[in-house]
Order: sequence, then structure tokens, then C-alpha cells
Amino acid sequence: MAKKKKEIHPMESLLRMDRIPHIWCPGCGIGTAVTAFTSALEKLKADLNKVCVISGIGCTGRVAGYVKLDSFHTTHGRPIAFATGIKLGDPELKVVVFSGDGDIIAIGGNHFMHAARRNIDMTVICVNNFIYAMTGGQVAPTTPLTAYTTTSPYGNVEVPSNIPQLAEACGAVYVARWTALHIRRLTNAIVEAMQKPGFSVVEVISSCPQYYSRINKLGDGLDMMKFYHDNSVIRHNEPTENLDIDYQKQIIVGKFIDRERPTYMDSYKKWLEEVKHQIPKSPKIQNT
Amino acid sequence: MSIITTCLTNAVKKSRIKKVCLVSDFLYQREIVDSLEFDTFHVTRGRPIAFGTGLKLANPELKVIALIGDLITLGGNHFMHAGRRNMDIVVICVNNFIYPKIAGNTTPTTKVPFSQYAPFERPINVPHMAKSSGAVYVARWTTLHNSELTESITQALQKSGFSVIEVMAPGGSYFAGIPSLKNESELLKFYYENSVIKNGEDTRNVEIIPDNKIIVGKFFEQERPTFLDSYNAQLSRVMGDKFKPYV
Amino acid sequence: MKAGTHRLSGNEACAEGAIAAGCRFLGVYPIVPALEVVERFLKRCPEIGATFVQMEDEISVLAAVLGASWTGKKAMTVTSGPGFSLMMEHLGLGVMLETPCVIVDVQRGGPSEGMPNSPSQGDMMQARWGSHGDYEIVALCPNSPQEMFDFTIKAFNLSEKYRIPVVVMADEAVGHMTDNVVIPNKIELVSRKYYKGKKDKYLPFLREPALTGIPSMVDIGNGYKFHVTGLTHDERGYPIMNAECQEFCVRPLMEKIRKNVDEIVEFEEKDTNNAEIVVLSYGITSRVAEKAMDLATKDGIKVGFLRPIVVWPFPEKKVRELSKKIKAFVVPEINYGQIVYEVERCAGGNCNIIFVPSKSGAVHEPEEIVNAIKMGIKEEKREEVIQVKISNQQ
Amino acid sequence: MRANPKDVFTGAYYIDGDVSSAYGAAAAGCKFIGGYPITPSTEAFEAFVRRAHQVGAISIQMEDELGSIASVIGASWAGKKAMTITSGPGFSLMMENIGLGAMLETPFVVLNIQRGGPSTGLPTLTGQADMMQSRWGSHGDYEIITIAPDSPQEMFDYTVKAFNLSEKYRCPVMIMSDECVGHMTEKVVIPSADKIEVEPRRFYKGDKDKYIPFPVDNLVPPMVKAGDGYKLHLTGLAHDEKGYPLLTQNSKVKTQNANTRRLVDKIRLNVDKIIELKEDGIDDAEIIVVSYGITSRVAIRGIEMARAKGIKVGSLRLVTVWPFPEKKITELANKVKAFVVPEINYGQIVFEVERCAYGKANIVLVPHGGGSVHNPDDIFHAIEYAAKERKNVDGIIEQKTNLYSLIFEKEYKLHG
Repeated sequence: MAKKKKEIHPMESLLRMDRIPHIWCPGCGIGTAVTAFTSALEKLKADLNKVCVISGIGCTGRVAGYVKLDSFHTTHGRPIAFATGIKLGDPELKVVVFSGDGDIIAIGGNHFMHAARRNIDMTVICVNNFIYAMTGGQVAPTTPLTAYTTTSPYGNVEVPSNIPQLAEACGAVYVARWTALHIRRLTNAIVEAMQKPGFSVVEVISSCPQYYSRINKLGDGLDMMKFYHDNSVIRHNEPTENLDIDYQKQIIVGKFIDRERPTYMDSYKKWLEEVKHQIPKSPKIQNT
Repeated sequence: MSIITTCLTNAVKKSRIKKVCLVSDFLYQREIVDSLEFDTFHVTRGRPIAFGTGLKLANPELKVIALIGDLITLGGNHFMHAGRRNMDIVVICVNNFIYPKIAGNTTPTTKVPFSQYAPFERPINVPHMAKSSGAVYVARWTTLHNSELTESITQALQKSGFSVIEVMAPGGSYFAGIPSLKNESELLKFYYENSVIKNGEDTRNVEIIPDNKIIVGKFFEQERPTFLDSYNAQLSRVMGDKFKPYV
Repeated sequence: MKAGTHRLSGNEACAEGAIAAGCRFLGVYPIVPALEVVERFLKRCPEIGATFVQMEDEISVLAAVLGASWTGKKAMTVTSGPGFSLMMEHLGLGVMLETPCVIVDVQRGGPSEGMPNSPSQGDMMQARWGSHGDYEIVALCPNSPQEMFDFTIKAFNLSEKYRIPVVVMADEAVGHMTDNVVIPNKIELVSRKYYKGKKDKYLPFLREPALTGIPSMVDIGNGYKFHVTGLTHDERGYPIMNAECQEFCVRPLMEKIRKNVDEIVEFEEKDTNNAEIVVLSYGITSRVAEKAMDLATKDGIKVGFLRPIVVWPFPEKKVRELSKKIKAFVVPEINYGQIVYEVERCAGGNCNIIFVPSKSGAVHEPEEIVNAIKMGIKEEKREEVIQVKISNQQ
Repeated sequence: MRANPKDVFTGAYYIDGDVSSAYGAAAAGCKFIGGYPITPSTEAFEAFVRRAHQVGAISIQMEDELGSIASVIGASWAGKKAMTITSGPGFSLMMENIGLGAMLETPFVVLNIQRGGPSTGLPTLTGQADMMQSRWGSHGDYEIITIAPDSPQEMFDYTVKAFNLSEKYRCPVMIMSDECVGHMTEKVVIPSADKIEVEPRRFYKGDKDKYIPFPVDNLVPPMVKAGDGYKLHLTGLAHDEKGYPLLTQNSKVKTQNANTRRLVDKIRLNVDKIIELKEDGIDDAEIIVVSYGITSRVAIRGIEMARAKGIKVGSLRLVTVWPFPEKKITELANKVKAFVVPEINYGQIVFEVERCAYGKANIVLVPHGGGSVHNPDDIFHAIEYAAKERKNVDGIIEQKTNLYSLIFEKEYKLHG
């Protein structure tokens, strides 16, 4: 009998194999996003010791637990704030925030806004599955109008957030959106985003077969992939106000923003230089 | 401050709206609040919009005005999401450049160096943020433009939906954070010399940049169903006659 | 800062203490009455090469501080009541991730916005119980600018030693009080316990001994590739959701403090040996209490004085021991009763407990405390907290 | 007043505690819920959302817990009974605005389905570790009322009661349930509307100009609705009887004293009316088991085991945990040998029991970290131990549980 060769997962060096199997449902797009991220890391040839991943709470929030990097699983909505501390504490690190739409846009919206405004050098990978999946399918700020969820049993009435527009308005330097179908392009986008100094945002449209698709009767993961295939349109540099996503309508994907702005650390250092000569060596002290 | 009070009172009179209710957070607006002749709430920092959401939904007859010191710090998230929902609230964002009560610290709208330690953060573009969040009415005025401001508040009150008016106002003894300005009249003169009215300007371009002119005007207006409109419409569509609209 | 005597306000001394302790990251959101700490720190920033960030709210402030602490920097934040309330969620995270950091709460009148410019001691219980779930905390109570300096350093030392967020519970009066502060030549600092073994063998929550040990840390970005989570976790830092793991993970968070209580607890006592009445007070109140004690001693009453320097964990043993010898504890606080309940608990019915509430927003008058002391002599033994009525109480 | 029949879904149901609580809120006349999804409390929010239009209520899912509690306080001032639903981490976020609610003397209800903590802890499993937080979690001095139900039926009954208490005393009322009760499915009987007592909002009826929101001589003054022309002003700062902030050096002492003191006094002076306890066989008991919430149901088994052995055990169940029944405990302490306190935490309410026992009785704590309920054996052993112990022991005696021995004394492998 031929000895069966032990199969090695191609990403084994980047994943915590001792924690596999993961918790994600069959057909979920988060796994794809993680693969894209790990491929991006390989492509980047970055020093893996200097990359750290911060996640919040939710399905996507579990990513930090599966990637073999320094990784933090923090509180709900606060990964960006936590990451800000890490980045400023040690500016050499490459900080990646990997979390979901509910985590980053709903409860963490304020941190998203202000980290973008300050242009803190980090990459935010926001997996948008249109719903709170971990808690069982509640309405999210990204849920399209009229879609059903458990807390909008009669159809959603709130206009969803347009993540790229928000990111642009707040001052992000790189904004892209891809679906879980566009693996190659998504990987490239993550590479670009991580190379870009400043606050970069990659939105990943992902399927949620267990809640979003089931409640709205949209089929399984494969059906969603088909839907993405038929309905996504690549339009680079599209003005971000056109990027709203309507229920089961066309999804515009692409790279929308790529601009330069000084990062927080740049401005901070500049400021330190500026004031260094202005201040007395030791502040005024009244010796007695 | 007194200028805003007058504008606000006049606008409420002009708009002929009976049930008005004003919610503000801390910092400086206490004086306004106390001199007004309608219900006023002074709540925790950053939460007037969330508080106002509760007031509005529990009693849809109310017209809620949220008067905010420097909203986009603590309350940024509520701002963003109330805009998205198109909650029927008029937000008057009083931009003091720096927190008047708390000197010496940068806030998101800090513009000019106010001490030897220059703030190194980028100010937020409030009108653009409002528009991106989904506001239906966006304007910016300085306290110099009091008639325009009154008109703007009146229009916003008559409009249903999330309206945002940014008001550049002097804050206490720190006049716009500009050390060279000594008193209120000098500040108004500063505004006179340094502001330019551009109605309908793209909100992307109205960022406040040091040494550039402050662009003021009514930038944006649109029609969009409010939260309660879409709530009633959606539930009526799904449930038919069984559903009694929530008003 | 140079060694020697300086004239500093409590808040400034706090900033200097932090710098002396090696704090190189300050995250803040501006709030009265803690501003001077920020200003002082900011002024010294360029010189010491520290990082300063003003975040969008207090929630993110503490998150950033925890993050910074994991990069190996000593990190701190300062706040007051309302901000402290917002930090509660992350106080829990700090405890769960066993992250060393220091929180300075310059207390002001509460609840809610309360009175921004008045002293208070209304957040004492909040420091211990404010976050959800079970945890133990270390809280220090300075009563002078000198102690603001010393205790900030002590706070960093305790926090590094036990890997726990340490709270310095100052108040507005101490923060804004200006006094001479002596900066010593040599300051003893406790440095973080780092892991020195093989990179791939690192377990972030491995304890030796199993129950009370303090796990060793590593800095991010050195190739240890560890994972930590706010969920209930095992020694690898991986979440496991069951009662066994909860016992494994959470009990040591309590035991590492409870079992080391004697090392952590610190108090100041005066004339307690043959006292009939002991005044127990902390923070700014203790200064008034000392004055009251002098007045009462003049009247021929045997009064002792006990001041917990570390309020949490509470000096349970000491209070219990004293309670058996004396007639009553007099507890003045600038609130409507918080630490007095702890005293009542530890006294175990051995002596009376007399509580002197304060007109909130103001420090006690020494006479109020003297009256309470006199009352303690007369009053028969009762099984409830005896409350003193204050003169102009409505 | 009786409940409005339109609000009551009369009938017998087989539902879980979360849903039962949502129906209780509806029956009590709750017309506004601001929530944010968090395991394990989401079912309650979902149930209310589904039924909201039937009772003319509205619900909104806010962007975070900070927003949801702020909107609830707002809704309450707009004249509606309001409630929010959360669990540990969300509860921590609400702390700042719970202080505001207390300061403005706003009636509202917070339903906290406790889970294992601290931090994210055990989202799907039970805990009772937020008990002290409910009392002490916000800065400054205030008092609140806390109720701990132990079954889905009680989730209904006590949600109604919570609304009544909050209207009656104008203070935040917390329902501190736990995941176990929240997700426990049992028979729940919702009586007809005429059997449900509901406390209506007390509105001010006098002259509009003469309205004073915080009169000094009235512990619980009537309220008005925003937008009715009373020119109301409310502030979270220390305020005088008109609600205006008064921060100057002279006046502040007076205002803060009157208006902060009331926050404390309105509860402390009415303690006897508020407190509800359930007693079982405590008259001739030597040992008393003090418990609350789900633990009280587990304790029954432990008590039965002890009684079978001939130990005289009584049970005291705290239905209202805050304000704490100090008098009752002190009174009992003089009669009994020991209190046994099982809790799903490492000691919280036990400190209160110790405080009120005045050294008259031994205190035995049966801790349990969370994630599951106690093993009744542990409670039984604690009772057995307490019955044998003759000495008066200082401080709390901690019962070593089976779980403790398993984890820390045996070679237990958490993972493979």
C-alpha cells in the first residue's frame, strides 16, 4: 500500500493550523478574503514578523485567530482604535485591521472616520456581508433597502452606508471594493493597499449563505457567486457617490481612490521638528 | 453665541413650527439653551443626535434641533448614522475651531496654530461629511452672516430630514484660536475679510485650509424620504391595510 | 526632570511622575479637570520622544493605550468621571488581556456631567465594579502633588509587575493643588517580565505557578506570532467556550491579586495602637481628617488615623484587626457612601461605623469630622451604618 | 391602572425568557426600544420588533449601545415608556448615559442578559458577574433598582414590574437576567389585561408657567412631555429646582446636595416598598442559602440534598438585588449559623451579605466562573460544611468547588 503523503495546505505557514477547522459556514466569503490576504502577504514578501492583524467582534472578527501573525481579537467596534495605539506605539509595524461591516461601520464608525481623517498608516479590510451574522442575522448599516433580516422582519427601511464614499469623505488615501469572486484583483488590491502609506480601505463584498441569503431566499454560496459574476461591473475611479448598493442590483467594483496625503506620523514628526527649537530645553520650573 | 441664539429664535418664529425641542451637549451652549423659549435638553457629550433620535421617534410631532459644540469627535458615529437614516433632525454644528472651555487641546476642526505647539491634525470637512452621510440640507455660515444664517435655519426647519448647518462662531476668549484677534469685533472683521460666499459649491472643495478663504453658503439640498416615511411606506407595502402608519 | 524640589500642581506632578516612570505613550480625550496632565506631557513630548495622541473619544483612548502597551511602551491615559464611564468596556479588555497600563481618574462631582470643577470621590466603587464580568483591580489614592508624582510611578510599577491596569484615583482638589514636589535622584522602576524562550514555544497566558503566576509578555513585531482575544481563552490565547476554560482563564485574574494582597496593600496609620476611634479616609479627605484628628486629640479623645494608600484591593485584614480593638470607625467621604460599605463589611460588627457624607462638590469641614468622632464615643453599638447629618443639608 | 388590552398578548406560550421579556415590556406599555444586537439578548429585541406595530410602538436599531441608551432616555422624555436590551459589553458602554438617566430622573428599563465576562468572555454562555456593575458602574452617586428573574414566566412578570418601579420612582431599573434564563424555554402564561397592574407615567397637570421639574420637597415629582410648551430645560450638570445648571461656588453646594441627594434618597427611603424577597423555610433554619437569578433554581436541589441529611436549611431568594435587603440579612444573621451564597462569579453579592451579617454568622461563598450553572453538589457541600463549622470565622469562607479541583489540582487538558 502506497504511503499516503501528508497534504500540506499551501498557506500553512501563514495560518494557525492548530485552530483549523474554522468557524465559518460553507459558502461564506470570509475564507476567500483570508486567502486573498495571505496570498497578498506572500506577494508582498513583507517581513511577517512586522505585520499584525487586529480584529473586532463578529464572524470576520475571528480572522485574527486564524492567521499566524501577531494578532489581536479586541472588543466590538474598537479594532481601529486599538490598531491606532499599536501603530503609534511602534511605527515600524504594518497594521492590518480585518473586520466586518457591523464592527467597522456601525459601532466603530467613529473610529473609522477619525483614523481616516488622521490618516493613520493602516490597512482596513472590511468584509461586507450586509448583515450581522454572528448574532444571528440582524439589520446592519450596510443592509440594502427592503432586504429582510431578523430585526427588520418587514424589510429594511434604512438607507445603507456607502463605505467607499464614507472612506473618501473622511480622508482615506486608497479605497477599493471587490467581491469574494474577484480573488486575483482582491489580492492585488490588498497588496497595493498595504504598500500605500496612510489609511487604506478595501471593502470585500461577501456572501452570507447562512443568514443573509437564507432569510432573503437568495440561494447558497454558489448562487451568490453567480450573482456577483453576473452583476458586478468593474469601473475604476468611479465617483464614490455612485457606489450605493441596491438590493440585488448591480454592484460597482474597482479601485476608486488612490491619492497622497501626509500620514499622522509624518505630520507629528514634522510638528516635533518645528517646535523643537521653540521650546526651552526644560520647561519653566520654579525652583524653591 | 448670542448671534446664533437670535438667529435660532427668529428662525423658529419664522418657520411657525410649534413643537420645537432643542438638544445640546456640553461646552458653551448652556447660555443659548437657557435663553430659549422652548424645551431644551443638555445631555452627555457627543450624544445629542442619539438623544434627539429617541425624542423624534417617540413623538414624531416634535421638531428636534441638535445644537452641537464640536460634533464630530465623540458624536461622529451618531452623526453619520442619523444622516444615513435621514432622521428628521436639524443639526447646528457650532464650530469654535477649538473647544472654548478646554483650551490648549486640538479638536477635529482645529485649524490655525493657537500656541507654539501647533495642532498637526487635519480638520474635518463638516459639510462634506454631512453630504456623504446623506444629509438633505447642508450649509455653512459664520456669525457675520446672520440674516443668511436665520434664513438657512428656517429652511432647514421647514425641510423634513437630516439637515446640517455649520456655524463658524467665536468661542469664549480664544477667538477662533487665532492669537492675533483680540475681541469679537476683530473676529467678525476677520470673517468679513476671509470668507467668500459660494452657494452650491461642491462640498469636496469647502475644506477649511489655513491661509485660504473660508467658503460659506448653502451647498447642497436634496429630497429623500425620512426614516419614518420609509418605515411607514415599507410596512404598508408588506402588510397592506393591516398596518396603521406610525405618526 | 531634574531631581530636587519643584513647585508643581498635582496634575503636573502626575505627568512628571509618568515621564519619570518611563511612560512614552499618552492617549487622551480632553476633559476637565485632568487637562494639566496632558498639557504638561505634551510640552515635554519633543524632549523625551514620547508619543501623544488625542483620540475621538474615551472609548478609543483606552483601546489605543492597550494597543500601545503591547508594542512594549509604557502607556497611560488621564480622564475624569464621564470619560472613565466610557472606558469601562476596555478596562475589562485590559484585565482580560492582562495588559499593563495606567489610568488616572481625576474625579469630579457626579453623576453624569455633574460638576466639572469640584472634587469628588464618587468613582471609587466604579473603579472596582464598573466593567462587566469578574475582575480585580489595583487603585491608588494620592492626597498631595507629591503623592501624585510618587503614586503615578508606583502605579506603573504595580501594573508592570502584575500585568493589570492600575487606576490612580485622584480628585479635582489634589489635581489642582500646587505644592512642593521632591523629585528624588533615584527612582526604582519595575520592568516588564519578558519571555526569553524559543519563539515558537511562546504561550501568552502560561502561568507558573498555575493559579497565581504572572505570564510573561513579548512585544509585537518580533516574530512570536501570538494571538490574544477578549474571549475566554486558554494558555495559548485561543478561545475555548466552556465552563472549564472560564475557570482556568478568569479565576487567576482574581487570584493573582487576591493571593498577593499583602504585597500590594499599603496604608498609612497613626496612633492606632491605643485609639478608641479610628478615622479612615483616603485622598483629599485624609488631609482634612488629619486636621480633625488633631482637634479631637486636643479634646482628649484617643483618635487614630488609617489611610489606605492602595484602596483596591481593600486593606481588609488591617481594618478587621483594628475593628476588634476600637469603638468606632469614622469614615468621611466626598460621596453618599461607597468605601464606607467596605469598612462596614470588614469590621464584621465588631465596632460602630460612622459615615460622614460630604456636601458634594466640597471638601469636609474638620468640625464635621470632629463631631462624628465625638458621636463615636457616645453612640451605643448598632447594626447599621450611622450617618452624620451635615449642617446645611437640605 | 390596568394594562391596555391591545398591548397584552394573552395566552399560554412555550417561549424563551428573552421573548417573554419582550412581551412583558409590551404589556407594561413600552412604546420604544432602542437596541443593538448582542448575544445572548438579541431574541428579546427581535421579538419586540416583530410585534412593535401591533402595539403602536416603534423600535430602532442604533449604531451602537451608546446611541441606543441615549435614544431611550430621549424617548422617555418624549413621553413614551422606553427600554433597551443588552448584555455585558454593551452594558459597559451604556454606563455613561445610565448616569445621565439617573441625573435627569428618567424612567427607563435596561434588560441585561448577562453572559460570562470580563471583556468579550463567553458570549453564548451564562454568567452573573455584572451584579455589582449595575449598582456601581457609572461615576458619581446614584441609586438604581435591580431585579433578577429566574424563569421565563418571571421574565414576563418582572419586566412589567420593572416598568412600574421605574415609573414610580423615576429611576433606571435593571433587569439582570442571564443567558440561562434568557434562552430557557418554558411555559409562560400571559394573563388577560385586567390582571396586569401597570403604573402609568405621572404627568404634571398644573399651570404651565408654574411647572418646576425638580422641586426640593418632592422626592418623585411628576414629569412633562417634551414639546408641550413647558419650556423645560434639563441638564446632566448639577442643577437647581428649575433644572438650570448652577455651578458657581456659593450655590453649588446647595443644588448638588438637594438634587443629588434625592437620587439616593428616593430609593433609600422607600427601600421597604421596593424590596421583594422569596423565602422558603427560613423560620427555623440554621443555614440560609442566599441566591438570585438562575442560581436560586440550582440551589433548590442543593437544599433538598441537605434537608434529606437532616440539616435545617432555608432559602432566601433576592428578587430585587438592589437596593440590597440589608435589614433582612442583619435580622437573619442574628438567628442563623451561616449564610451560603452561591453565585456565578467569584464573589460580588456575597460581599454585601458579609457586610450586613455584622460578623454574626459565617459566610460561605460558592463561586463559579460562568459558562454553566453550579453543580448542586457544590452547594450541598457548602451547606454541609457550614452546618459543621462551630467557630465564628472572620471574612468569607470560599468553598472549593469541583471545577476548581478539576482545573487546578488535577492534570486537566483544556485542549487536545
